[in-house]
Amino acid sequence: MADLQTEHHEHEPEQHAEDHIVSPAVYAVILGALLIGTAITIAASYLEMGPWNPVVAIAIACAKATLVVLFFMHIKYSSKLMKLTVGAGVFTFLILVGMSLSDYFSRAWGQW
Amino acid sequence: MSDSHAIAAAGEHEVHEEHPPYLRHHFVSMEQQTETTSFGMWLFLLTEIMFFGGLFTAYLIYRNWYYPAFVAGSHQLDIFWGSLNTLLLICSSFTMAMGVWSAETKRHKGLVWSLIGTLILGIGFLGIKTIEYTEKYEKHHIPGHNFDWKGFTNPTQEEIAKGDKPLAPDMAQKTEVYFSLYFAMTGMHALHMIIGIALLCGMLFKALRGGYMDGHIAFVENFGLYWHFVDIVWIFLFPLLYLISRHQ
Amino acid sequence: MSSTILNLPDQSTATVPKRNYLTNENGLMSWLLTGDHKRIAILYLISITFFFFIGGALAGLIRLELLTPQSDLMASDTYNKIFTMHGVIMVFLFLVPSVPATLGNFMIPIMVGAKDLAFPKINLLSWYLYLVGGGMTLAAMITGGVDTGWTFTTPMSTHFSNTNVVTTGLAVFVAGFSSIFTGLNFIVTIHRMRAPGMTWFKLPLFCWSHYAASILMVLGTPVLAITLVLVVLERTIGIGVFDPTKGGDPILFQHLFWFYSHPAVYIMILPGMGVISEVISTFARKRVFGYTAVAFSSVAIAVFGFFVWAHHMFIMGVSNYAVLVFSLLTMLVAVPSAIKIFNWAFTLYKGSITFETPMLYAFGFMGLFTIGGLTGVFLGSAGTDIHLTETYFIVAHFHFVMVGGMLMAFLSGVHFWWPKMTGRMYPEKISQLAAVVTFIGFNFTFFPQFLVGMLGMPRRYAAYPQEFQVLNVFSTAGASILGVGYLLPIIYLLWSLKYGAIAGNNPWRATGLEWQIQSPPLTENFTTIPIVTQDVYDYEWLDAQKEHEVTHVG
Amino acid sequence: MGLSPVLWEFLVKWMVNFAIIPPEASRIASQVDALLVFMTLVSLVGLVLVGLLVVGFSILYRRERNPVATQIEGSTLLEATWTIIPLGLFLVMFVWGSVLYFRIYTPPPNAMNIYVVGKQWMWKAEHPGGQHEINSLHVPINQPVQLTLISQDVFHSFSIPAFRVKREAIPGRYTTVWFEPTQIGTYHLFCTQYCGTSHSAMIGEVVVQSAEDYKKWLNSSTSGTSLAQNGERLFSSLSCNACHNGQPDSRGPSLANVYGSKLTLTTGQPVLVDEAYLRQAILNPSAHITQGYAPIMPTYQGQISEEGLISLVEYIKNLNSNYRVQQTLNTTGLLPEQPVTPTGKAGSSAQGVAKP
Repeated sequence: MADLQTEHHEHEPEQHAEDHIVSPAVYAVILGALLIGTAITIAASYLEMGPWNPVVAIAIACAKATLVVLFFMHIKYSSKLMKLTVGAGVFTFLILVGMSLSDYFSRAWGQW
Repeated sequence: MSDSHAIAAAGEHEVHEEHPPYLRHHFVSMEQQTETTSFGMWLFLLTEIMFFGGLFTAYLIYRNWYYPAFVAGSHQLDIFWGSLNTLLLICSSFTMAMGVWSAETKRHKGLVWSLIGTLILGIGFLGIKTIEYTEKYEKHHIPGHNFDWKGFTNPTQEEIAKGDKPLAPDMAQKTEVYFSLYFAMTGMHALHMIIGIALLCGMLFKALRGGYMDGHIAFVENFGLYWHFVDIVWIFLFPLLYLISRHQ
Repeated sequence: MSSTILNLPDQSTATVPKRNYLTNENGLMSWLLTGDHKRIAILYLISITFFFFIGGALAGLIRLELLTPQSDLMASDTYNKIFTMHGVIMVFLFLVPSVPATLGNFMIPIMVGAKDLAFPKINLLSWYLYLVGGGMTLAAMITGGVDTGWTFTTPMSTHFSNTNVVTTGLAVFVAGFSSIFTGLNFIVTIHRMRAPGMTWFKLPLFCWSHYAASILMVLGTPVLAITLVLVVLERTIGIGVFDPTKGGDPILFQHLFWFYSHPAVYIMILPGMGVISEVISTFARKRVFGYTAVAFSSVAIAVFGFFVWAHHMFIMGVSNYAVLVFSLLTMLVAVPSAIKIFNWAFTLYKGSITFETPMLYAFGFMGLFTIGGLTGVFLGSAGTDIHLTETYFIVAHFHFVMVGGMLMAFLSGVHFWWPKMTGRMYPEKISQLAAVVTFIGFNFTFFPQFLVGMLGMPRRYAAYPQEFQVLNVFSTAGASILGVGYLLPIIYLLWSLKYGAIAGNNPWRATGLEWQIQSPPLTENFTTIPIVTQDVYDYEWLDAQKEHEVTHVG
Repeated sequence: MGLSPVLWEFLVKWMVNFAIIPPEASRIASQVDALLVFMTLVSLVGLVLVGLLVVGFSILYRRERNPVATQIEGSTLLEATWTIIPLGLFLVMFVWGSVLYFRIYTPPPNAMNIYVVGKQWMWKAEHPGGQHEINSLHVPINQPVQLTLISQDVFHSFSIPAFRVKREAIPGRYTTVWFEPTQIGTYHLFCTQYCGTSHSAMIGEVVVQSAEDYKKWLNSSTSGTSLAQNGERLFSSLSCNACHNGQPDSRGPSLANVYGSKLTLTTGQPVLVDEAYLRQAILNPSAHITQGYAPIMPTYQGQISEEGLISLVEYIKNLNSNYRVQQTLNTTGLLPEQPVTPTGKAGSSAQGVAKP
């Protein structure tokens, strides 16, 4: 694994997005970050933070997922279309979860 | 998305003359083909996001309704196995990324070893999952006719020492909802792992025979995307299922 | 000036080109293993027609049973199974794939100037999945049927029905993946496979509406899939996600089910709207009025389509505040449809209109879809929804949209592109007759249902109070006319395969890329990849091209 | 060509009974119909407009008359017009419809309550006085009636077209709907949510009677035990009174006057005690523990039928209200006390009905 340098191409990133090769060094850093994230999640779950416990857990999970998407899945180096595609997926997911939950949470409104 | 990929397009004959071996007939250039397949893979991953989305919605609603049951159910899971599995899966994601890199840079040995590593880690994950499922089976925590919630109304001394409180019977019954979701979510995830491992075996077989060294690595790249996606799902499942209120 | 634009080559000399996608290879295997989007489209066309007639026959049985107030033709159990199968087959095996998998599959690659869809093998896989889903549905039907209604309402489907829910649920699951793969293919193709010069705003509106529908297919269908998996698991193993006795919430099933099944309505209607845009433009010889508005209204429908699902649940005990939000959003999603209707109407303005069969169907679509859409507003407004939902009013409403809208659009499209697909023309007079018969039969069948629904007759009733009988008799009488209207095309279209006039490249003198190549097209569609310089719906360019066109007959 | 006699008979029947809408037999019906008429008119105008445009343009610009089309790009002004006008109309319908929705589902405080249990395949109505009916519902005229609906098995939907009201009966949860009948007569009662084999047989009739007739009906169909009395029996046979006895040292909170009050749960969450809360608290007590009490109540899931639950809820609702105390021994006077409505008419008639 000699080639630790990220290979940059002369082309426009838009056009030749797929050609970008991420170096193993980046992958190793991400791996480290993910492992640290896991450790923090586990540690955080043993702390008493009241309503913040799930928030912290989800926030760390989101951060980890973002790292995986950006680097392992090369979205950072991909075209706008790809970024938009991922965004659309997350958006629709949030619609499903958010709007369903809105019904459940608002059912109790006016009941107290 | 620009139209740049096609601007240089010319007549059929011209294209056919310089036809790379893996270029399908309906693409103008290799580059267009690679971009296209990876875009297609991403769209497929979007459907996967929504597929798990239904489960996450259900999870969030019931967690809110039956929080004590979710805490008690979650405490039945072994945090050691869960953490180890997270570790395995993250490492397998790394080895897979290395596999893609090896393929990109045409390192045959690197690719083979990365794939073997990914395979071993993936199988390890499933092995641990089997251990956990077996334990659930023995404890009658698999939802359905054999489900037994009585244990949650009077936890063992050991469990009480760890901070578990006895649940009222009506709440103890709701642990079945927790375990239904646990098995639906981890089961769907494990199913994706099994499919992934099957594909991985095929890919490894081809790599051993010298495949993917000619620059046509779309399959490796797209499988990588799939594998990372499965990893991401687990990144969310782990805190949601294993780490509910561990501080109690 | 003649009253037709039909422009057929000299029949004494013209021939169907020897080399085309149909003759390229022979033998059954060349069809079953084909990667050619045109052949797959034909395979789809045959299979969805098959399922359409099964679904139609079931509809006929339903109408026959409803001729009398008593449940005398069949037991109510049988009736329940029949309307369930009618719904499952028509929704999942006919309407969802109807235009996209046949006409879309055939035309989209050609319209964008590509040789094939992006993933031909996945396209073929999608057809096989469709067949598996269809086969499982038929198997479920033959081995005892299923009686949950196509909505698989829990806990009816999970605990109280003792019919083949599992088989049918899995069938829909499999058919759903067929639809996901079709949609995925379209999105990728439209993004990535456009010919040089084919910018987004030179895409025919048919592509835009398919693009919008595909977004819904890709993002909506998986939610249905997981929901059905949970239903199957609940039924087989006994997990407790939707089961109220175990603490589950049956309303959650409704949320998840309608998250797909409301966008599914747009999956069904959007491609039909695309057909109408093409047809109206062609037969008015005019660019579609407000092209951009029509294009973006398709995308708006797709996006807003995801925000309105709970309007199916107004009386089901969702929160009052959710009702407000979803009702408001429902009103908003009605606007893009209104925009489309007016834009189509104004496309006719200062056009040069002729009335060939596809145009007659398109006019039928506009009228019926307007009624269907406006009655949708009755149901989107929460207060009136209470009275009208779950009655025949809603049955009439969605049949106006689905049958009056989508089926009219489908038939319009089939008649429009038939010469391109087969190289032959169908007999014009009888096809115009069929269009008129269908329109009349349709109104006779479904308009009385609005009235009987307004009076409160509930849907899915095998027996009903005496006073609703007259309107039901009207409806059944209309259905028999409608049946004739649907049988006629099958007969003359099959006849035309052998005896129809030679169509030539561009019988309608339409502007789409698909009309600039030979009919039927070559397997690779284009001899040279086109470089698009003309605008979309550019009739002036077309008229200037006349000479050039003739030289291209393959 | 003579018309067949059967067909003729049909047409005559249809002409004679022709109706676009069912009878307007409730207070809300005419309001719903007003919106329906408005929507129908708007739809007709829209349809006629589209029809005129299509037919008009087809005549004016058919190929014989206009051989060459004039290419028009579009018109922002026109498009804005047909975006904004429909949007405005739809928003009017939205506001109007939402107002109606809230009216239909918000019962007035003086509504009398009747419980309705849906099961495959019948409706069982339970009047507070202990009258049971199957597939029929007797209600007095000019008296707001609230229905508390629940299903024992699958989804059902309680629909009275003549009243323009409809509500799903959901398994495991109370839903409510109300109406005020304004016309004496017999009306259809349907189950509109598909519920299995005999879905279409799950129909019945709603009988709207004058106050006097209703009183007679109440007296003639009483089972001898009111719901609350039945609930009282259950209350003691299930030993509820062992804890919920109102003693200072009791292990459960006192249930007197608990209905309609606002409690704070152990979670700190405030709740309003209504029928749905009472039912939930019996079946899933641990999630409904009043602040200051230990979570020791067992669940009664599976031990009480929906009818039994209704009796218990009705008993607790009326427990230790002054009215109830006075009437303890009276077998039929167990309807909840009706506050007098501003008009004084509706409320007093129901009271009169309730008293023997």
